[in-house]
Amino acid sequence: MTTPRSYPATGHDHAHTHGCETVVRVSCVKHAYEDGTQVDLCGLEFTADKSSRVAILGPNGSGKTTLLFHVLGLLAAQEGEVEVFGVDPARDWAAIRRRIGVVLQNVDEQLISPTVFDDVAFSPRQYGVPEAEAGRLAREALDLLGIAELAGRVPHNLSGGEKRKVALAGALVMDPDLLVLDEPFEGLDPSSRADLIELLHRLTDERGLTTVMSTHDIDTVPEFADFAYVLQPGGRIALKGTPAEVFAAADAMKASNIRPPVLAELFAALRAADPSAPAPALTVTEAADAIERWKRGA
Amino acid sequence: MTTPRSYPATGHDHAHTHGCETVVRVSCVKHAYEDGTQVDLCGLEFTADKSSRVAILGPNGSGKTTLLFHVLGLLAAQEGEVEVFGVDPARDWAAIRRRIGVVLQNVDEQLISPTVFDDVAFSPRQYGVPEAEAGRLAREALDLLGIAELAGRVPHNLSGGEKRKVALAGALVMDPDLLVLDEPFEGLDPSSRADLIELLHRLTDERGLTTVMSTHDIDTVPEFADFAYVLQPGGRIALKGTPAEVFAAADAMKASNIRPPVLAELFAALRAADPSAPAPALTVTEAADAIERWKRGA
Amino acid sequence: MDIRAVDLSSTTGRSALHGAAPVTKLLSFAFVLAAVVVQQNLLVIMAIGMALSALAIGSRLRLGLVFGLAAYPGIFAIVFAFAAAPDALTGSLFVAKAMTAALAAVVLICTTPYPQVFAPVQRIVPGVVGDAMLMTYRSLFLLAEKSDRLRIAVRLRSGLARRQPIRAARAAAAALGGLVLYAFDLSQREYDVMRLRGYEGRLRATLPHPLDPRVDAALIVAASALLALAIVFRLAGAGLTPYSWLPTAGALLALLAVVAWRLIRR
Amino acid sequence: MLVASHALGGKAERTVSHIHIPDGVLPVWLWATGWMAALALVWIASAVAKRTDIRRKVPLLGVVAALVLVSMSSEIVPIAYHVNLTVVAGVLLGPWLGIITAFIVEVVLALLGHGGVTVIGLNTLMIGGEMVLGWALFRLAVRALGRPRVRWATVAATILTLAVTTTALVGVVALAGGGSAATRETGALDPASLQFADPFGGGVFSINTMRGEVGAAPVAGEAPAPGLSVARFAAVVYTLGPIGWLLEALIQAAILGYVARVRPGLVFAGALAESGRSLPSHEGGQH
Ligand SMILES: Nc1ncnc2c1ncn2[C@@H]1O[C@H](COP(=O)(O)OP(=O)(O)OP(=O)(O)O)[C@@H](O)[C@H]1O
Ligand SMILES: Nc1ncnc2c1ncn2[C@@H]1O[C@H](COP(=O)(O)OP(=O)(O)OP(=O)(O)O)[C@@H](O)[C@H]1O
Ligand SMILES: [Mg+2]
Ligand SMILES: [Mg+2]
Repeated sequence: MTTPRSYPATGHDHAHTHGCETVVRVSCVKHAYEDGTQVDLCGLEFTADKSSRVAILGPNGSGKTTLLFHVLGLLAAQEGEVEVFGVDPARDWAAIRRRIGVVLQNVDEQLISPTVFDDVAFSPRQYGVPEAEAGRLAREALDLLGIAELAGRVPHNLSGGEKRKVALAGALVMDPDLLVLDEPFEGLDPSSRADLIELLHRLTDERGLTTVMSTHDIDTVPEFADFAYVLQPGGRIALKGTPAEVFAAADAMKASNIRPPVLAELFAALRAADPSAPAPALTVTEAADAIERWKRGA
Repeated sequence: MTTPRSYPATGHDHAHTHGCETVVRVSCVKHAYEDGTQVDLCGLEFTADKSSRVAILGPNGSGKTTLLFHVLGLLAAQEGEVEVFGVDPARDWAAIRRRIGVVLQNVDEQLISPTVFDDVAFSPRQYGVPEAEAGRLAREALDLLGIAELAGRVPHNLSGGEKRKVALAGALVMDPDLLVLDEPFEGLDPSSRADLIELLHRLTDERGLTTVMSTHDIDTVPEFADFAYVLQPGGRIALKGTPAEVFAAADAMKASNIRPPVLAELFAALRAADPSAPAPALTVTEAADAIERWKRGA
Repeated sequence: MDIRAVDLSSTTGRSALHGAAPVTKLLSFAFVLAAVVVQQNLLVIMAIGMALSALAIGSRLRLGLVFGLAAYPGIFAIVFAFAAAPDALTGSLFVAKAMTAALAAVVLICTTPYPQVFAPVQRIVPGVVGDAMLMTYRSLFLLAEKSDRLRIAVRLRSGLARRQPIRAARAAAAALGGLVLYAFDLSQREYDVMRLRGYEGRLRATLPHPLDPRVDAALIVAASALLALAIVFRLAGAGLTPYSWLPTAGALLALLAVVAWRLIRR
Repeated sequence: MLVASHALGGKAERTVSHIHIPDGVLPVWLWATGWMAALALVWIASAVAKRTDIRRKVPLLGVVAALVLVSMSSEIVPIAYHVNLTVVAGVLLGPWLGIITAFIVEVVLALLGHGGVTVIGLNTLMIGGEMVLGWALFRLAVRALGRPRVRWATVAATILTLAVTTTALVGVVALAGGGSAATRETGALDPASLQFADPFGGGVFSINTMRGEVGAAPVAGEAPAPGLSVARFAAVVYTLGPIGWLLEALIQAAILGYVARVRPGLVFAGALAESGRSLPSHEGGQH
C-alpha cells in the first residue's frame, strides 16, 4: 500500500557498499534463432554486481528475453561469453541453480503443482530437502509475500496478480543470491507493483539479493533500479548507467523507441520553455521538491 | 512514434457532441464462480455512451474481466441486468455480434485461423458475406492497421505487437460500433502503446466507435479515456467520472488500491507543500504549462 | 519438435514447388504414393526416390530435416527387412519403399503449409473433422510452446534430475497434468473467441493461386509419368526387368544435374 | 534384429504408439478395409457430434489432437520417455470425439512421414479403439472404485485397454497372414533380450513380429534372428507386455490424478460436460 516512489534509489551507492563482485557478465553474445532471426547482444558489456538491481529496457523484440535466457543457461552462447557466479550457466547450470531464482514472463507456465503450497515447495522437494524442512521453507516464502492464505488454493484458479506472487514465492523459497525476472510487472495492478518493488528492496537490503529484470514499465525503473541497460532493436546494448543517466540520454532513448518516464518528459518540457528549469528528478517527492525550490528561487 | 500524450482528452465534450445514446449498461450484476468466488458489480451503474472511450480500472481480481465477459455475453447475469445495444448479450448475442469487436487479454489464443488473412476474414465469412466481399473487408482492415504485408503469414511467427494488431484487425473487420478490449497494452513497449492509442483515437473520431477497455496502465488513461470507472476488490463500482475527476478522488482511489498517475501524484505533492499550486493536469504538455504559469504568476 | 521446422520450411520457402497449387501437389503426391505401392522393382523405386530427392534439393529444402524425417520409417523397415525378407534384394525393396513413400510425404509437407494441405482435404471430409483439422494446426503451436515453457520451468526450478527418476517422473506428470489443463482452458477460450466472432461452422483456409501454372502442369505430368512407369513395370513383370536400370539412370542424371545447378547457383 | 533397431533408434525415443508398417507392404485388402472402416466410423462420429453445439467441440477436438501429437513428439521432462495420452484423451473426449481425434492425429503423423499413408485407417482404428476402450473402462472403474481412487481406476483402465488393443494387434498380424510385419511399441521392454531397459536412460523399444512373405521363399537362414510366429509374438507380448502397460498406466494415472484434483468435473464428467460459461440456448438461427 505504501508507495515507495520516494525510496532512495541512488544508484552507485548501493553497489559500492556491498563491494563490486560481479555476479552476471554477458559479453557480446550473439544468437541466431532457427528461423534466422539474429540477436547480437553486443555494444556494451552487460554486468550485474552483487546486491545491485539491474533493469533491462528495450522495445519489443529487442532481445531482453534472449539476454535473460542466456543468463539462465537456457540458450547457449553461440558466440561471446556468459558468466554467472563465475561459471557458464549453459554448461554448469547444476552448479549454480540453487543460487538463482527465476520468474519468467508468463507465470501461468511456471506453476506446475496442483496446489499453491506444493508449488512453492516444489524446488526444495526436488533438491531432496527433507519434507518437514521443505514445508517450513515454503511457508516462510508464502509469508514473505503475504499470501499464506492462498496455500491450499489451486494455482490455475488464481487471478493473474496472485499467480505472480505464487511464482515469486517459488523463486524465493531457496533463498537465492540472484533473482532473474522477465517483465515482472506485467498484469499487476499499480499497488501490487509497488508492493513488489518494496519487497525486492527489502530482500536486497536484508539478504544482499542481486536482481536482474527486464521491463517495459519505464516509470518504475527510477524507483527500482540501481542500473539500467538499454537495448536497441537487434539487440545492441546501447546505453548503461543509473536511471537518471540513462533517461537523460534522450537521443539514445529515441533510437531504442523508448519514451522516457513521465517526469523526465515533464522536466524536458519545462526546460524547453525555460532554460532555468531544474535538472530532472525521477521520483515524485524529488520532483516536487525541485519544482518548489525552482519556484521559490525564481 | 508520435507521442499523443498531448492529445486533447477532454472528457465529456466528446460524448456530448455525439449525443448520449447509451450503448452499454451494466446494473448491479452479481456473479458467483463455480469455486465460490463472488464478484458483485454493484455500487454505481456502469454505462458507456455512444462514441465515448471508457476505461475500467481496478486492482487484480476486482472483476474487470468478469464485467467485460458479461458485456460480451460470455457470462450470463445471475442477478442484475446487462444491456448492450438494448438487448441482453448473454441471451441475444447473435442479434448484436456484428456490431461488436473484441480483443481479449491473451491475443495469441485469439488468432484461431491458420493464416493472418484467414483470421481477419473469419467473421465476415462466418456471417455469410460473399467471399470476394469478405476478402475486401479483410484487406481493408489490414490496411487500417498498416499490416497489409502480414496477410500471408502464419500467426505463430509474428511478434507480440504484430499479433495484437492482427487481433485488432479481426475485431475491426466488420466495422463495429463497439470495441471491447481487455488490457490491450499488456506487453507492448511504450511506443507501440502510443501507436495503439493514436489508432483508437482516429477510429473514434472517424467512425464514432465506442470503446470499453480494462487496463492497469494508469498513465495512459488520461490520454485515452473520456470516462473511467474504478472497481474495488470484490467488484464494487466505486467511482466514475472523467480521468481528472477520478484521479482527484484520492481516498476512493486508495480504497481501490490504485495509485494515481505520476502527474496526479506530483500535483498532490506540490499542493501539500504549497496550497497555491495549480490544479492537477494529466498530460505532460498541460502539466508543464500549468507549472510554468504558476511559477510566472508567483 | 520437427513440426515447427517443417512449418518454417513450408511457410517461408520461395521455390517453384512452394508456389505450386496445393491441389496439384496433393494429386501428384497421390500418384507417387500409388507408384510406390504398386511397384516391386527396387531400381524403379530408387528412381522415384532419386526424383523426389532432386525435387527436395532443387526446392532448397533443409536436407537434414527432409531426409531425417524420411529415414525414420526406414528404421522400422530395416527391422522388418532383417526378419522377414527372404533375400537382401527384397529387404532393400522394403526399405526403399518405406523411405520413398515417406520422402514423398515429407517433400509435400515441407513445401505446402499445413493449412493448405488440409484445405482441399477439408472440403471432402465432414465439417467437424475439417474444422478440427485446421484448429489442430494453431493449437499445435500453442501447445508446443506451452510444453517447451513447462519444460523450461521444470528445469529452472529443479535442474535436470536424471539421477532421481522418481522425482523427475513426478515433475513430468505434474507438467503434463498442467499441459492437459492448459489445453482444456485453451479450448474454452478458443470457444469463447469463436462464439464472439460468430462461428457458424466451417473454418476456411484460403487456397493460394499457383504462381506459375506451368510448374503445376509439369508436376502433374511428371507424377503421372512415374505412376505409368510403375504400372508398366509391374504389369510387364519379368519382361522389362533387364531394362530397369534405365529409369534409375535417368533419375540419377536428373539428380546430379540438380545438385550441380544448386552448387553453381547457391 | 531388435538390437539393430535399438542401435538405430537414437530417434526411436520419439516414436509413437501405432503400427509402423511401411507403405506398400501390407496386403491391399487389409489396409483398404482399415481405411474404409475408419472413414465410416469418422463419418458416423461426426454426424453424432453435430447433433449438439459444435462450436464447443471444434476447438476441443483441435486442442486435444494437438495435445496428443505434442505429448507424442516431445519429452516434457528429460527422462527419455514420451507418453501416449490415448486414455487421457479418451476420458476427456468420450468415444465419438475420440475417434475423430485419432483420425486427425494419424493423418498429421502420416504427413510427417511417421507412419504410412496407407495404414492411416488401421492406425485410426487402433488409437481410436484405445481411446474408446480407455474411456469406457475408466468410467466403469471409477464407478466401481469410487472417485477418490481415480489413480487406481486409471491404472486398471489403462492396463486393460492396452491388453485388449495388443490382442487386436495380434489379430491384425494374424490377419495379415504372415505377409506382413507389425511393429508396435509397448513401453520400455525389449522382447529380444527379454530385458527391461532403464526407461530413464535409453529409449523406447519395439516389439516386432515377422514371418516369411506369402509366396516368397522361406526366411533365409542367415537372417540374424529367426522370424517370430504369431504365436510366439503373442507369447512374448502377453508375458512381458504388462510391464510396459504398467509404466504407461502409472504415468496416465498421475496425469488424471492431477487433473482430477484441480478440475474434478473434467475427469469425471468429460470436457464437454463442464461449463463455467453461459450457454446461450437459442442462437444460430438468427438470420
Ligand atoms: N524462439 C524464437 N524463434 C525465433 N525467433 C525468436 C524466438 N524468440 C525470440 N525470437 C526473436 O528474437 C528477437 C528478440 O526476442 P526477445 O524475445 O528476446 O525480445 P524481447 O526484448 O524480450 O521482446 P518483448 O519485449 O516483446 O518481450 C525478436 O526479433 C524475436 O522475434
Ligand atoms: N474461472 C474462474 N473461476 C473461479 N474464480 C474466478 C474465475 N475467473 C475469475 N475468478 C475470480 O473472480 C475474481 C475477479 O476476476 P477477474 O478476472 O474479473 O479480475 P480482473 O479485475 O480482471 O483481474 P486482473 O487485473 O488480474 O485481470 C477474482 O477473485 C478471480 O480469482
Ligand atoms: Mg521478452
Ligand atoms: Mg482481467
